[in-house]
Amino acid sequence: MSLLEIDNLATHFFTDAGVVKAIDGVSFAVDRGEVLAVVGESGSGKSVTGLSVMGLIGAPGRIVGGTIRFDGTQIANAPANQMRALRGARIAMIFQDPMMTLNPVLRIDTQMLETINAHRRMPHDAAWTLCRDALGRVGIPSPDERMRAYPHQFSGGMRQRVAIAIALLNDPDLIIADEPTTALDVTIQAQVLHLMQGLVEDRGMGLMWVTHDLSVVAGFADRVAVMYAGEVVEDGRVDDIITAPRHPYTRGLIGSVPSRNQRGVRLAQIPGAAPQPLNRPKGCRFAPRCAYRAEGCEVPQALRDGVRCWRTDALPCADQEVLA
Amino acid sequence: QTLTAGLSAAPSSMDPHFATTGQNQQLAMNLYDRLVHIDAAGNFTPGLATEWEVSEDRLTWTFTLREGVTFTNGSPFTAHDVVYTFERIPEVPNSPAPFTQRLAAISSVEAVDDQTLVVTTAEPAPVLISDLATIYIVSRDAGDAESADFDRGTAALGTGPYRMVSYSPGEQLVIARNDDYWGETAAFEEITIRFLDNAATRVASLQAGEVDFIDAVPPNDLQRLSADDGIDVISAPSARMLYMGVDQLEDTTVQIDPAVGNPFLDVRVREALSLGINREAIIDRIQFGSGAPANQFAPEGIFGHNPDLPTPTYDPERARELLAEAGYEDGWSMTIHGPAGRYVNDTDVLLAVGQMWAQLGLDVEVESVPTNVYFGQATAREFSAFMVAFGITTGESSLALRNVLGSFDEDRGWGSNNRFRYSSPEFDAALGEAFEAFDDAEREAALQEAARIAAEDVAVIPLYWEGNNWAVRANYSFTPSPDGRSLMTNISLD
Amino acid sequence: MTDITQPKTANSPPPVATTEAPFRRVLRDFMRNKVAVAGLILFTLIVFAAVFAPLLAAQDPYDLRSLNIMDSRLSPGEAGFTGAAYPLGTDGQGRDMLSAILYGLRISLGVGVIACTAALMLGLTLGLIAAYSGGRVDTLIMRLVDLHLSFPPILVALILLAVLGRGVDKIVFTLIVVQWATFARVARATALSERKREYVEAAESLGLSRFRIISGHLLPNCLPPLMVLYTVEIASAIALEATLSFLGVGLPATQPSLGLLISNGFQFVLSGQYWISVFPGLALLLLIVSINLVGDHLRDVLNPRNIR
Amino acid sequence: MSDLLTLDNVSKRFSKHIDLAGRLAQKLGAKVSAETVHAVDGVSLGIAAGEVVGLVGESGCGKSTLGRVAAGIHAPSDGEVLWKGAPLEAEAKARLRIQMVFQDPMSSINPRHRIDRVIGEAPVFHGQISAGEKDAFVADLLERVGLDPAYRQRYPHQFSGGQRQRIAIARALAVRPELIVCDEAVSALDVSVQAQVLNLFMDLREEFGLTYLFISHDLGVVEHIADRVVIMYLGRVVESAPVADLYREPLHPYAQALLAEVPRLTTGKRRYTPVKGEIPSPLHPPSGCHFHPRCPLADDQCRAERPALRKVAAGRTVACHKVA
Amino acid sequence: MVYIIRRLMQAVFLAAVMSFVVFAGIYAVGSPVDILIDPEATQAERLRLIAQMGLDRPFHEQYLVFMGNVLQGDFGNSFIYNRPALGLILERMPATLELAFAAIMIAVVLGLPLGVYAGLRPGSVGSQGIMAGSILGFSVPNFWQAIMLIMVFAVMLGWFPVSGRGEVGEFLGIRSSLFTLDGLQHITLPAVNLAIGHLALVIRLARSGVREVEPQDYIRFARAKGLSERRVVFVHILRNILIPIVTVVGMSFGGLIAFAVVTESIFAWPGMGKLIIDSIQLLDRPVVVAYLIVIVVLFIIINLVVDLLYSLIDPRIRIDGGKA
Ligand SMILES: Nc1ncnc2c1ncn2[C@@H]1O[C@H](COP(=O)(O)OP(=O)(O)OP(=O)(O)O)[C@@H](O)[C@H]1O
Ligand SMILES: Nc1ncnc2c1ncn2[C@@H]1O[C@H](COP(=O)(O)OP(=O)(O)OP(=O)(O)O)[C@@H](O)[C@H]1O
Ligand SMILES: [Mg+2]
Ligand SMILES: [Mg+2]
Ligand code: NI
Repeated sequence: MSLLEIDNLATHFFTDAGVVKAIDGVSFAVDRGEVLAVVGESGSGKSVTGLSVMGLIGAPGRIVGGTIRFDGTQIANAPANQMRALRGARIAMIFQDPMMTLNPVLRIDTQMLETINAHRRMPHDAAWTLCRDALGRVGIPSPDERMRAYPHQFSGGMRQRVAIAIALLNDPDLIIADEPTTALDVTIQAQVLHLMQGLVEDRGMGLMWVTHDLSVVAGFADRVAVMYAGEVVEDGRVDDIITAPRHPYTRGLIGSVPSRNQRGVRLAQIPGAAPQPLNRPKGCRFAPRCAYRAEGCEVPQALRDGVRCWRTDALPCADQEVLA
Repeated sequence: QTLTAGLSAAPSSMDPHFATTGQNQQLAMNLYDRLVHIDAAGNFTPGLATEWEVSEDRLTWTFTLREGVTFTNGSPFTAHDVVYTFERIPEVPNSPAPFTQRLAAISSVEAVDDQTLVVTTAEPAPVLISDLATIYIVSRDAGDAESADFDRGTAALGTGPYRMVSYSPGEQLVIARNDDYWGETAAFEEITIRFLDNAATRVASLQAGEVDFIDAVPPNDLQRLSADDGIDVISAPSARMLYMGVDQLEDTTVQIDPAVGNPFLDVRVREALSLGINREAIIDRIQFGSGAPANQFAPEGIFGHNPDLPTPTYDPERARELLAEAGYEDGWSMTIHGPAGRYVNDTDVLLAVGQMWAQLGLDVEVESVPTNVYFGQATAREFSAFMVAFGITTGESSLALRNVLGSFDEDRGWGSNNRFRYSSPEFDAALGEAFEAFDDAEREAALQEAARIAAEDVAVIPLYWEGNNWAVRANYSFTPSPDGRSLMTNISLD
Repeated sequence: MTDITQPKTANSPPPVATTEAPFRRVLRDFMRNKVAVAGLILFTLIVFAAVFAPLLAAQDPYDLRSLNIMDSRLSPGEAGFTGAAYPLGTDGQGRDMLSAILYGLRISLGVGVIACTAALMLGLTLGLIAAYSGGRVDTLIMRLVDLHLSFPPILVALILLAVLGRGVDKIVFTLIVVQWATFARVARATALSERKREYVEAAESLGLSRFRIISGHLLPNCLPPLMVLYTVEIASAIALEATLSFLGVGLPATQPSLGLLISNGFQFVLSGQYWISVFPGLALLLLIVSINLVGDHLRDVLNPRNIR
Repeated sequence: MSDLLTLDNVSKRFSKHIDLAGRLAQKLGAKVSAETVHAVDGVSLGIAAGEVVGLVGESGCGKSTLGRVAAGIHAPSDGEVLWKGAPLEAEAKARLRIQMVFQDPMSSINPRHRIDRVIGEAPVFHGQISAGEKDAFVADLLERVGLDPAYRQRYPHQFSGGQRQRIAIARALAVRPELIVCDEAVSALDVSVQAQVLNLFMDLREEFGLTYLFISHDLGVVEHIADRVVIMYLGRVVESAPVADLYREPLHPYAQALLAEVPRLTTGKRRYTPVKGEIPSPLHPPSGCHFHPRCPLADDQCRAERPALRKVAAGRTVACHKVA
Repeated sequence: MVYIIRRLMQAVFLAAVMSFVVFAGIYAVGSPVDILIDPEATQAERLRLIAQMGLDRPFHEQYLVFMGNVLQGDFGNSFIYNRPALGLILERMPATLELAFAAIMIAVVLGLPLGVYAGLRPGSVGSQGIMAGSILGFSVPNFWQAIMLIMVFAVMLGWFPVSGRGEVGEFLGIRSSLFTLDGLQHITLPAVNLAIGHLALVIRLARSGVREVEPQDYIRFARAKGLSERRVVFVHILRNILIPIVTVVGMSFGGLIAFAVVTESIFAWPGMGKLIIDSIQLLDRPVVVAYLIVIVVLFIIINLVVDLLYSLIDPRIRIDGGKA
């Protein structure tokens, strides 16, 4: 039994303009000590997936189908109290924009201490020490002073580390990281990746790492789930996916990464853009952009054997294709 | 027993010598006393002076002062206090309505002994007694008190029926019974006088039982308040006449096209305009029946009233005839002016006048000007036909006639309010006589004669005497006094 | 395979669902809210009534000859001296309340709209100039605005009107003086934030003229927040005018605005002739509420966060 | 030199001056100082005709500012910008030869103008085409950037991010520029769309013989498209080299660190060993070599002395005391 | 420091300009003597009064004399009350301040919860009711509300007194009618009257603030930490929406003092507002000018307090120099 198992999850937003099926058929699992990367382009439903697990989908959104099992318990649409007890204690989440994840008007210590107090009784001094140590562990210099600072006195990278420290305060079993490095510079991104790498190894917790950039997680994740238009289209071990992508979309994605191609050569590109969640294609959602589209693609595809493409075996050899 | 009263006008100062204005004087009356009183019939009665006599040459007045009277600080009342008071009055600075005029006739005052006061005038001054009836005697213990010291109460040393407890400018005055008062003991132990200048608020406060007495009841509320069992309404005519002044100085006048000339120079036109006004309708429709059609400044009961003058009746036909006779059958265009918010429903009255004149065939525009600008402009003679009022506060018509109708003459001090420049030698002569006569009957005849001349000349177009209205909670009663003031001493508990 | 490497196949139709112009989109979003639509309809009706007041009204309440004092204070529906009935009664002068309200709406609305439009133009011009020029011009204009805004409008108006006297022109002038600063400040703020947008820089690098950038590029983008402010300010101008009339400054007695009608009737409220004050009061209320409803919803619709 | 555009020792400072109140306070003994940001600090750079120069560096290092100075939007505080050897300032027409494409396709196009105005306004304004020719002109340009000319009556919000970026490119091309400054022109786009736009850039370069100053923080993108790469750190150029040389063997310690951190789509676990420290604030840059607080090689000389940009090999310049 | 000096400079400038404008304005309106003077007075008395008040001198002389005295703290005597103008105003200031304070309290104490509720549950019937009410509150002219309040609550129901300030209590050396039951009864209606418009404003601000802040990442993060909804709303959201509310409340405190003109005159509240309107009507120039100067000073103080509050609420804002 995995730490987190998501099966056929569907979360919809019931807006004035219509029902936005933000995610519709997301399945994957994260084990303890495992790093799962969820990769997909903007709007593919990565964040909504993460928030669904956290039970943080607010009106007008609702989980309308599928299951989320955390440590064996079904938590999709679980009562508010139950979720509140899990959040921050057993499942923690980190967000994309470090400028925005810390409340700008509250001191760091307030924001840290409240996380502890929300879940366990502890003398103030002990809690304070715990927080300070957590800051120290994520590499914030002179944590004692920094505890009393406000978020705006930190740089972006430091803020993201503070957020990570907060997420780790209650020793969670699972961390959901929603593009935590996207807004950071390369050198700072490396610092955060380095930190997370160490933490996962030391603590053996599960990590769900959401990103739109496959290369960020290439050397870091164990498994990858590729999302497209609200569903997981491919799921597998990271090396397999990079070397032998099986879904046409994954292939396109990998082909589009410039550094992998030779300089000056035209990049392989997927034509068009991802469909709007309000009017998605009926059958295979990638079909309109797919180079391998054929008759039979008009029906919805199921995730079979880690791929959501019935023609996967009929595709030409990946290496050839990329060089074409 | 206590009383809470709501008065429409707040005093500008609690210094009894600061201004002669009614709102100041009606409050001072509670705290200070005068040498001479005037009774309801207009006769002079003893106040702090028990008796007085005039010398043969009519220049020296000897007053015998009341004994055993003490000020609220315990010091006895003597002639020295009167001397102090008379000396203080010209010293009060910045007064917009000073008492100096009232003492102008006096050339010297002397305290012969504590109880005897001798006043000398330069010329025979028949009005001295009536002037002295308005002068409040303050203890010389006040020293060189400034007006502000009276507000604070430190200098408020009087011999009146009440003494001052506290005063907050613009908000309220609290007075308490003066147990040492020589006259009739005051009806209330304590009176709180609140200044409520918003009429609706005043009425609402009475209805809600927050105050027991209010003055200046807005006419539109009269009916409703009368219908209320818990409230009594008291109405009395006042000596304040509203009139339309029309420019009679030159051949042209500012608001009328020079080509038309100045129609007001023609007495027929003035008469026509007077006949064109439906005074009853104004009183009935706008003032809700409060007030009386006027034909002269002094209403009945005021010294100088001429009972023989007819009241102009509403007769638009005749008015149009007269206009035609004067050569104005097509009328003319003009703007008439009036103040906004100075008199009860003034703008409405002015609009009504405009309406009525429009119906005579004139092309009338009406402009009501904020009070603060209005009087300046009126004095600067920027209006051709305008509405003002004059209220008689001294009990006789002489000042009204002199200031409003006397020929404008700065040196002589006549016609200071004659903004429309009516000028008649006959009238001036008649009035002059009144000012010199020592004999009351003689003076009255002269004043009546002057009033007659003015009425015949249609010197002004009289509108109405404003009505005064008060309301009390039913267990109180109030007797209005002829001067129209809201005197606490006239209120009693049933 | 060819489609993968063929660059010009990006010609797929625009994936965005909305295909209308921004204005139509705003209109459609606006129409979605029934309350706001009701407000708009109400407002249109009021404007209509105000504009055509001379045709709709039975009487010209500004013409003294048509008034008869004997008809004063008739209750709604009561017949007057001449036999004609007054649907909403008459006031203390014998004015037909309905006619007076129609004419009053005309004045109130006219004063509000004219004053606000002028204030908007003035404020917008100064605000844009301040934002685009920066430096000393900006400082000067903004100091002036600050100076202005640190004074409560009602006080400024009271004093100004005390100096100027009464009259429609004077109150319009006063309202302009009172309101331009608000517009200038908002215009500058939006212009400043718009200025940072890259399309302005793009226009600069395309070598377009200064005037063209301000008027053709900045201006249209600064308008939405200003339009919202504009509606709200019209409402507040009308209310301010009413308050000033109530306090006895502002409009002449012969041309009563709604505020003046209310204030004239105020003295009759407690004495039972409620209609003299209540009907104009209701008219004023409906007018202001309808404007606010429109403005309020406009704000939601124009909120940039709602524009995707 | 045959450079198309030359930046000669160009600096750009942004300062907040002290007003009267500030001076008064100063007199009273308060510490008030004018704050000056040296966004660009003595940069010399030549761009040859037909060349693609990549400009990389971390956030806030002055890339955009340099781009704007190059495009003539900002006047330099110091130094000179030469267009074909003549000062750029003087020639209004020359400034049209340089156009910019910005990062955010949302804000870089006036949302209230139809596409035909967006593209056609400037050429008509400058009299390059007549108003009558506008329609055909715009249609032609749209076709060239891969958009259906039928869309020219639409508003920007009706297009996707990638399409908008094409519109922005068409707008720049409309005034027949020779040099295009692309400021993070593809950073906001999804990988698959980014590939489309990169391809477009390369095609247009060939078609029109364009020269690019290609600003990006994404080293992969720069590697793919640029001929020569310039690396900036805190307002200064630290290294400039042909792309192949640089990626094979970076010389400046900062360049080395940067390239080491680039996420790459490779298989196998990878250890992140980031440079320590944060990017300093440009308000208070470190003394001497700006990089010294983070540099493993730093010594006293680095702390005290600003290293000059030296030529170390053909086409390679470096600003470091420690590079032989 | 700089900030305070700047503020002081502004204040002095403002006061000087205002005093001149008002002085000149009232001079232009006319002479108060014409209103004040007793109709029975003679020309000699009139001239004497004019001379005593110094109104016979040329304008510039009057102004210079006045300003000279002002610099010595003497604003001159009221023409009407014949007392020092400043004293007259200061005497009445407490009543106005207490009224404005009570109104602000009502507006905030009622408005904040209502607005937050409406913001958190945008669609609910309750919140739509609140918003409808707030539009109404916004729309009904102040004086009209006052009349209605008196009609209903004082005359018809008799719950509250119609007018006046009631008994004044003393507490900690401050004399205010807020400290006595009678005083509280008296202040209720006028305070409510004054508050309604601002109540509506606070509701709107709170609502839009909540709608703005709620979707922010840091609120999500707070929820993700497992905090109780109460803490999220009352600590995280509330603190962040306070800024605009404090601004507006601060600004409107000044407005309240001014708008008290209407309320005070209807409820016979013995404050400055009633005084000023009488003074303007009677052209009591010293009082009007002194009043304006007092108001300027009040405004400066209020602004200072608001700015201090800012830096308490929002650590990002430093007193001297806007956003950090
Ligand atoms: N509150 C909401 N109301 C309506 N639609 C929503 C809401 N939140 C998300 N969506 C829609 O759900 C879809 C998925 O959004 P999501 O934020 O999960 O994308 P993402 O993969 O995280 O993208 P990005 O990389 O941009 O963060 C989007 O199309 C978005 O429009
Ligand atoms: N108009 C301006 N006023 C003041 N400072 C500015 C201005 N423009 C830029 N700066 C400052 O100059 C420095 C360099 O900014 P620039 O935008 O050039 O950096 P960048 O390298 O483009 O960063 P990014 O990758 O975030 O776009 C920054 O510290 C910035 O704060
Ligand atoms: Mg996301
Ligand atoms: Mg940049
Ligand atoms: Ni093919």
